[in-house]
Amino acid sequence: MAKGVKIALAGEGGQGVQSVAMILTEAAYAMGKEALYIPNFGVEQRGGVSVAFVQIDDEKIGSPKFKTADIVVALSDRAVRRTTMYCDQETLFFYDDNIEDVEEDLPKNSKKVVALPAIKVAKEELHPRVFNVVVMGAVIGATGVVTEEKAKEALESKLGYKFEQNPELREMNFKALQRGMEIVKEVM
Amino acid sequence: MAKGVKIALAGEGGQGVQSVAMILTEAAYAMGKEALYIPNFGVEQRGGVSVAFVQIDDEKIGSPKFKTADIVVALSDRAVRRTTMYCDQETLFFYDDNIEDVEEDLPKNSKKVVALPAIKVAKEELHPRVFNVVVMGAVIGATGVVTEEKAKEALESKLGYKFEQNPELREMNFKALQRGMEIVKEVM
Amino acid sequence: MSVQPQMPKSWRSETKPHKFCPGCGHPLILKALGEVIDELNIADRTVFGCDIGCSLLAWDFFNVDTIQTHHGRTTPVIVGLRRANENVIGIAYMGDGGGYAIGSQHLVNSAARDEKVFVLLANNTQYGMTGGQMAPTTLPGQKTETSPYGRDTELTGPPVQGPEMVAAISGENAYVARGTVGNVRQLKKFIKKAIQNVMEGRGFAFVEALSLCPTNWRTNAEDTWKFVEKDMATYFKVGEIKVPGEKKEG
Amino acid sequence: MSVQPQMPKSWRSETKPHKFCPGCGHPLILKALGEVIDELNIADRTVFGCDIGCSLLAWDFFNVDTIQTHHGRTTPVIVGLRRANENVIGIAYMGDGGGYAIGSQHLVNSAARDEKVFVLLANNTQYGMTGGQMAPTTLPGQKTETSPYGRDTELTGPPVQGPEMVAAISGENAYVARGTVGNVRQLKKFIKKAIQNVMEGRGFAFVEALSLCPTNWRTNAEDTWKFVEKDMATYFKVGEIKVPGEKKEG
Amino acid sequence: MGVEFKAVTYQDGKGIFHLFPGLCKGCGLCIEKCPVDTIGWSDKLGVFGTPTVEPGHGKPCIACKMCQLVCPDCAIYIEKVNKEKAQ
Amino acid sequence: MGVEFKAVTYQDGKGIFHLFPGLCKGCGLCIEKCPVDTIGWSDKLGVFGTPTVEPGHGKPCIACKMCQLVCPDCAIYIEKVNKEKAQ
Amino acid sequence: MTKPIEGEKKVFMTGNEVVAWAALAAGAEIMYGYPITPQNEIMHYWTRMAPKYGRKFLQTEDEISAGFTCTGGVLAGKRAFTATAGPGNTLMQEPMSMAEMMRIPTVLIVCQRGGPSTATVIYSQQETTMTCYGGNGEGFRIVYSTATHQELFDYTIKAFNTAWKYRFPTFVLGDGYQSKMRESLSIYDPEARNIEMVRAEPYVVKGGVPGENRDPAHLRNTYNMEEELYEVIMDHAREYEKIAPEIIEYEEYECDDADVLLVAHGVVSRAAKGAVKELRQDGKKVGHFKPVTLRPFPEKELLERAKAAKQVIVIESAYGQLDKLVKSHLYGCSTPIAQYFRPGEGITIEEVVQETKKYL
Amino acid sequence: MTKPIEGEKKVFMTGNEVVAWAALAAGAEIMYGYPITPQNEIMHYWTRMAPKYGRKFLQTEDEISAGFTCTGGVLAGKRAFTATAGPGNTLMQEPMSMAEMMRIPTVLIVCQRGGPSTATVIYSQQETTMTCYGGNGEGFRIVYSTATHQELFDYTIKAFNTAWKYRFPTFVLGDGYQSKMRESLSIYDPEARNIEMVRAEPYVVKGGVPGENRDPAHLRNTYNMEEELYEVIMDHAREYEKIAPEIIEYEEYECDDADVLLVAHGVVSRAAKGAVKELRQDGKKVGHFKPVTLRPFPEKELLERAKAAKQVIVIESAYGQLDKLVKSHLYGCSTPIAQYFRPGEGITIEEVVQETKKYL
Ligand SMILES: Cc1ncc(C[n+]2csc(CCOP(=O)(O)OP(=O)(O)O)c2C)c(N)n1
Ligand SMILES: Cc1ncc(C[n+]2csc(CCOP(=O)(O)OP(=O)(O)O)c2C)c(N)n1
Ligand code: SF4
Ligand code: SF4
Ligand code: SF4
Ligand code: SF4
Ligand code: SF4
Ligand code: SF4
Ligand SMILES: [Mg+2]
Ligand SMILES: [Mg+2]
Repeated sequence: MAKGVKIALAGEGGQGVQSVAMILTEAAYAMGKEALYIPNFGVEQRGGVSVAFVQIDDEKIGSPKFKTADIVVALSDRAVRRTTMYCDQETLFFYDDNIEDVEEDLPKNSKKVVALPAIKVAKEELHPRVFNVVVMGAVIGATGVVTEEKAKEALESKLGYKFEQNPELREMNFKALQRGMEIVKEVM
Repeated sequence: MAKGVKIALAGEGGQGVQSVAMILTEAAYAMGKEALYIPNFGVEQRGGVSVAFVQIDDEKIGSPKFKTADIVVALSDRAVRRTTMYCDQETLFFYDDNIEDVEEDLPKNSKKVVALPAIKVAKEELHPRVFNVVVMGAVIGATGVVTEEKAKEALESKLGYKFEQNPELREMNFKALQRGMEIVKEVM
Repeated sequence: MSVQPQMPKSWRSETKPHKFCPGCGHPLILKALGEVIDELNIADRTVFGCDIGCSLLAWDFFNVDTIQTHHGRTTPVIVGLRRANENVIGIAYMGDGGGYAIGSQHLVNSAARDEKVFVLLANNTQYGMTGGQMAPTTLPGQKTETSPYGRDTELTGPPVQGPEMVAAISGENAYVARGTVGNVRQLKKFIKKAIQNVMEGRGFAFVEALSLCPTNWRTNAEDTWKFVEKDMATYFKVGEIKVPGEKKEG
Repeated sequence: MSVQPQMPKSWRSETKPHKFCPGCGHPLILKALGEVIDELNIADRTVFGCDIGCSLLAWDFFNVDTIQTHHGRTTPVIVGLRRANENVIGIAYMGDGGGYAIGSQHLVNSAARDEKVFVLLANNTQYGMTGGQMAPTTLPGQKTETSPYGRDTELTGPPVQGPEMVAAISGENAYVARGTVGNVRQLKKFIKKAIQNVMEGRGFAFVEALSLCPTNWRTNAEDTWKFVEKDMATYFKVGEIKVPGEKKEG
Repeated sequence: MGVEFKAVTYQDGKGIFHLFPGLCKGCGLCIEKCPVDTIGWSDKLGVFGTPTVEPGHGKPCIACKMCQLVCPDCAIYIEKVNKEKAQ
Repeated sequence: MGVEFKAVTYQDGKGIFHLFPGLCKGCGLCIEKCPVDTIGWSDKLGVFGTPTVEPGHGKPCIACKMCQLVCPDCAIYIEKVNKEKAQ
Repeated sequence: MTKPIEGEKKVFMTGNEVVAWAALAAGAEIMYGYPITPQNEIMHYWTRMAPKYGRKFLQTEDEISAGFTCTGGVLAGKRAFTATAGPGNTLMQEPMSMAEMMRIPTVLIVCQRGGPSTATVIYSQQETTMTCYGGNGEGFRIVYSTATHQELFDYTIKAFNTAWKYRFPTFVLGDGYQSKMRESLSIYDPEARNIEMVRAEPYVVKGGVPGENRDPAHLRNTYNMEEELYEVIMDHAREYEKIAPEIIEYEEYECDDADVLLVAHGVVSRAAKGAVKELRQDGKKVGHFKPVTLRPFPEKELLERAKAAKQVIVIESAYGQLDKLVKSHLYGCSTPIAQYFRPGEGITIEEVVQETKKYL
Repeated sequence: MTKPIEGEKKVFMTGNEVVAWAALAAGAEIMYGYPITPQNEIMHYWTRMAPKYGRKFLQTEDEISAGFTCTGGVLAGKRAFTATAGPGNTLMQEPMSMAEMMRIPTVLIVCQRGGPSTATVIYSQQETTMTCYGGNGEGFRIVYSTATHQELFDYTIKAFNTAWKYRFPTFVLGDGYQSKMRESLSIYDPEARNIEMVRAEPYVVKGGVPGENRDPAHLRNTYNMEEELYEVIMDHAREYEKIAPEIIEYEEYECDDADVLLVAHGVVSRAAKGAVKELRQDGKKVGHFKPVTLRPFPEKELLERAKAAKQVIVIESAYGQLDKLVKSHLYGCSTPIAQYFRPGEGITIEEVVQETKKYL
């Protein structure tokens, strides 16, 4: 069996990790793969770190959560601290290079720890709002779980109503996706 | 072991069968015997047939209810119908001879079915109110489970406050007890 | 057929005499209710719900479909039924314990949601079925099995004003009144208006009826009437409290 | 020590920033409450109970003994505590769902029994913690997760008038008021009088505070204020409703 | 449909007083409410073996039907004498 | 006892405006309530990584303390200039 | 009015959405509910979709009321349902005990969360005992435990049919993971699959005038004498036991020659199945038995497998709730039973593999 | 203030009266309650007697409130208790699940009545499962099942001590027969028997100013992450299992050489004992095992007896509630277990004799 991919995405409430998880799994589903996505949630409506657990596979997926991920993406200092528990020596750990004072907290034993310039790229080249799409691009670039095309379709189906009103937005999102795929190649 | 006595008493709400059960068991307890008394009760506060299950023994008593009684006393037509279920071939069945239209419903297989003139005696010789004490006398007369003396003491302790106000009442109750013991001898 | 008792047609004679104690107020309320059901000719689409409390003794009382529910839960059962079938005239019948204590969240929220059901509550100032404990409606100083030295309002508050509370929480389409078995004709009028309020889909309806419980009050007939007409009347004001678009009678 | 935030002394700084959302009304109410606790100097004998609802996020909020209970059950826990120890100043803090829906029987019966406890209720017109469902207090036409097409008062009644209901059911020693986070100074005054009412053993105390929930209202700061000060104010009248032996402010 | 109850019928003043012993539980509520105090205890026993009631203990019945109204068991039926039919 | 929070201090009109970024969640409630509209968004980020606030965006502060009063997070402390002490 | 689902459709959605669609497809006419995480979105989807198909909704004041209003809806002859979790499920036991006594075919979707008490809003299998045997009764209930979104859909539809066919309160036992996760499944119009939809019938107001041309319905749950009650309960017991074989469902995975038998229900069975898959690749004789119905329990079927195995391991996100069920139903079997309990916590394939290896 | 009981006293009274006296003797300071048959007279006696000894009473609006006010009383550091039955016990599960989670030593007297639902007000053993395992929890509770008035008195006193010693909610499981019947027993001042009375302590308002000279008490039952909850529950589980051997109680009657072992609890064990007595007179090797604690269950002790026997018979006034307990705890034993179930009905010596003879 082709071993599936397990991804844990974590960030602050507004950083859009749940949207990334959703679009990724929608894209995988559209490709005929099996996908399972479960958000973490607690009693607070806002304030906690938001984590998304994503699995994509060719076969039916087993338990919805997992002990350790193939890829962990952490987008804030708290997210870094929260997600090291999902790492082992097989894990690829991404975090944004904009996050300060987390050197101490980065996973010690994981396969690779990669600082992504996602915030920077989004801010400088595009718009801070599409930061999460850059991240998604990076994940896709690193894993190839979904094709760029299907990711675009999923973006379209999720944000299409916004794209209608503002076609520039479509451009910007697609660009963000591409740039994400590129930067991950650069830094790895 | 001396087999204990099982008694089921049944009547209409106002007929005082629970008082009889209480006084009987109090008397037995005072004599150092083991006694257990449990009333039946349902959802209605009034209206149902009132049944008292009494056991008196030299040893600790087992289950609080029993399938069949040694003595059943039924004081109304509904009580007769309700209590035949507690009879077997060992059962002595008492009912008041004043009850009409129950010939059909009397237990067929019990050891003996005895019509007691308790209502008549109470009405004609004493006062309708002490009807239940006549019945109690009859039970004592038939079984000897408690002595007349202890029964009187139990009556005293239960009704003493009334006897204080009206000493004639004491006389009447004691008389009723005696007459009960007598009539049971006469009819059996 | 020889001369027969003047029972409401909706009373089920096969189950009479009923299961209530001698002198109980419940059947007086149910007589008024039965007559209203007859007059409005709604036996075929009425569902009568009775609570646990002495009201349960009415589980086979009427020639009307009847659901005997749990203590305090008659209101939601009838509400659920009426929501599912709007043709039904749903009547939830209960005691003061069922309505104001254990079922009070259902009473106030059904009133607040303006459910189209009629809640009829017999106030006998205590818990009849369980043998006479204190209820929210117990009068100051009244002795019950759980206020053996008399209700102390310092410790347990004053008697609950149920219809007044329902009036405060319900919308303007609700009908709210307090009647008494001491005035059965008036009580019947209130019940009729209440049922009409739900029949016409106008809004929630609530009638509290001051009732009798000689068994637990340990009263003779004279004192029974006295208790409801004097003692209870001091604390519970009889009359209409809320009448959609109409002047109240009080 | 450098300049520090002006938190009430009874706030526990170790647990700040607190767990409420940005712009939430709960902490505004708790600021008023904290200042009153400071002013009355009662932190040592106050027990703060918080419900399930966003109020639970205050379980470690104060330097005051705190019990986080079940949804709707804070009132009975605090009542039970106060009955067992009359020296305690018991505060039951909850949302509109906890107080008017699932816990309404406790609220009305505690009020009716004149329990010497203070119930403080944050009305944010919906169920905040569970993500914004309809509550008894939801405004007509307001969209929530379970009234996605706007609350239809025909189907679900008008918004519940909680303090008015409590006033109707409570005795004359109860203190009842409605404040708003739009007027924190007044709210604080109401809270103080409420606590004094129970401190002095006079009677029950209830304050509803109109609150903010930008997260579920999906409002920006401007609309948040507008919703509480315009929309909510239309249905919920701010002021004192019952003041033992005193003129009300309203 | 339904069951039949046997009545004991009394005439008193303007009223024909039908009492159904199979229904009367002897609560006495009617006695207290009769404006002319004509109702009193009877020797006849009711359904619970307790005394039933009868008219004729006070001033003549005025057929006001108050007793019928307040009887929780529908054990009384009052007919007005002038409306009387042969039974 | 307790923890310490770092303030960013601004002076504007009659007010010394202490803002605690470790407490400010960027809700904006204070902005709306300032009678002179002096409060606006700052570049400095708060505890949730969202912008905090600062004075100086409108008419000068009148030290009415409204912003302090309505801040759900006690993230603002206003001192009056004339009461100012050296810190 | 068009059908909510025409034919068959592949979708990717959350479990709560699945339940709402299934209830619509099953012809549920009214939902009663009170918010609680992780059940909320069932109501959210229902309130959005139901009006389009003439279905109704009532949000009640608490779960007690949600349960009792639901019995009212059923008594009116409607396919009525409710959904809850955790402390809400605890409260729901009062109305469900009435439904059990009066044979009212309510349908209740349980989305288990952590326990006891408020605990967490997330996930657990700690409502197993309560859902099967809660209240002051004997557990004459039907409980389907689901593991996948497909099962959630299938058994939610089935629950309505089972309930109305046998007239015992029927439960779909899910959990917070299933509620909140997204995965793919096929949703369908049951008719398109020739599923027989059992007719709902009113218990009251059935036409005609009571006392004139029909007897009134006099429904009760209270009896005066213990003998009466005994007869009622024994009637229910006999009927329950009679129909149990028709209702029982279970799933076996690689059980045929299994030396180690993993028993798990609900979402945990996915981890068990995954572990078996993995261990079988290593040539280990491991199998998985999943009871789908926890009430009635597939006793005979499990017994056969357990007897043939050398070791049984009960795996659950609770502290022995399934374990008690298994042990009491397997009494007499001598195969040792080991336990892997993670109360309130998810269980992964990795853990199960690791745990199972201890017995290989 | 004088003591409610000086020294020791022989009395003849109802079980409800026994409980009220026992609570007084145990130093219970406050009772919270809501009326329900057959429990009422506990409150009636308590309200009459309590004021004489400075004890308090609160009648609440329902059992949910009785349970939660009771937790409040306990948190105030008082020996507080409540009593209920049937549907009231069902409702009580919500507060008891909180007590379980927060380790609040409430004492609850259960006077079992018929079930499910309202059923009867009389008697049954149908609240066994619920009292042991009710609510959305794991049953970390202590349950004493009593058979005689003497036990009712002894274990009501003990319940307060066990509760406060171990801080798990503690239950005395009686029934309507015990509530309403009169028999003789000795009541006593526990001190006169040198029974150690475990001190109650406040959880809140313990003196001092929180935040100044002590930490505030921050008591909660809600957790944000499943890992946190798991740890809390496992802590409780470990502690519960550690103390279980100290708590377990049972009674054996003629078990030594018994071929047929009658297992019964509560009042039914009297019939079992009576039957053994009778059958032993006929020379039959019959014995009776009575678990006094149903939670924790005397598993090892029963297992030993059951293994030695040729036949076990579980006898109960319920439809398999004790049976499930027995079977799950005896798993692995191969002695056949037969059942005699009389849900909601009393069981007499005669019946047990007759039933037992089938296996002799
Ligand atoms: C949940 C529950 N709690 C308690 C009871 C016991 N109970 C039965 S009737 C009743 C009181 C009834 O009083 P009320 O509602 O005033 O009716 P009444 O009998 O006075 O007419 C109680 C407490 C019950 N059946 N169920
Ligand atoms: C018995 C029970 N039912 C439902 C819930 C789920 N629940 C948690 S918080 C909440 C609503 C809270 O709303 P409200 O009381 O208004 O407080 P808010 O969050 O709006 O401040 C609900 C329904 C629960 N925890 N327990
Ligand atoms: S106990 Fe009271 S309320 Fe109940 S039936 Fe008897 S008189 Fe009526
Ligand atoms: S959801 Fe609403 S009420 Fe709850 S913390 Fe957030 S803003 Fe406040
Ligand atoms: S009809 Fe009137 S006057 Fe005649 S007996 Fe009845 S109450 Fe008395
Ligand atoms: S009121 Fe009715 S039941 Fe009572 S005594 Fe009079 S006739 Fe008989
Ligand atoms: S009100 Fe407070 S938290 Fe909100 S933006 Fe202003 S300073 Fe920040
Ligand atoms: S003190 Fe007043 S004027 Fe100054 S910034 Fe704050 S709100 Fe504005
Ligand atoms: Mg009452
Ligand atoms: Mg709210």
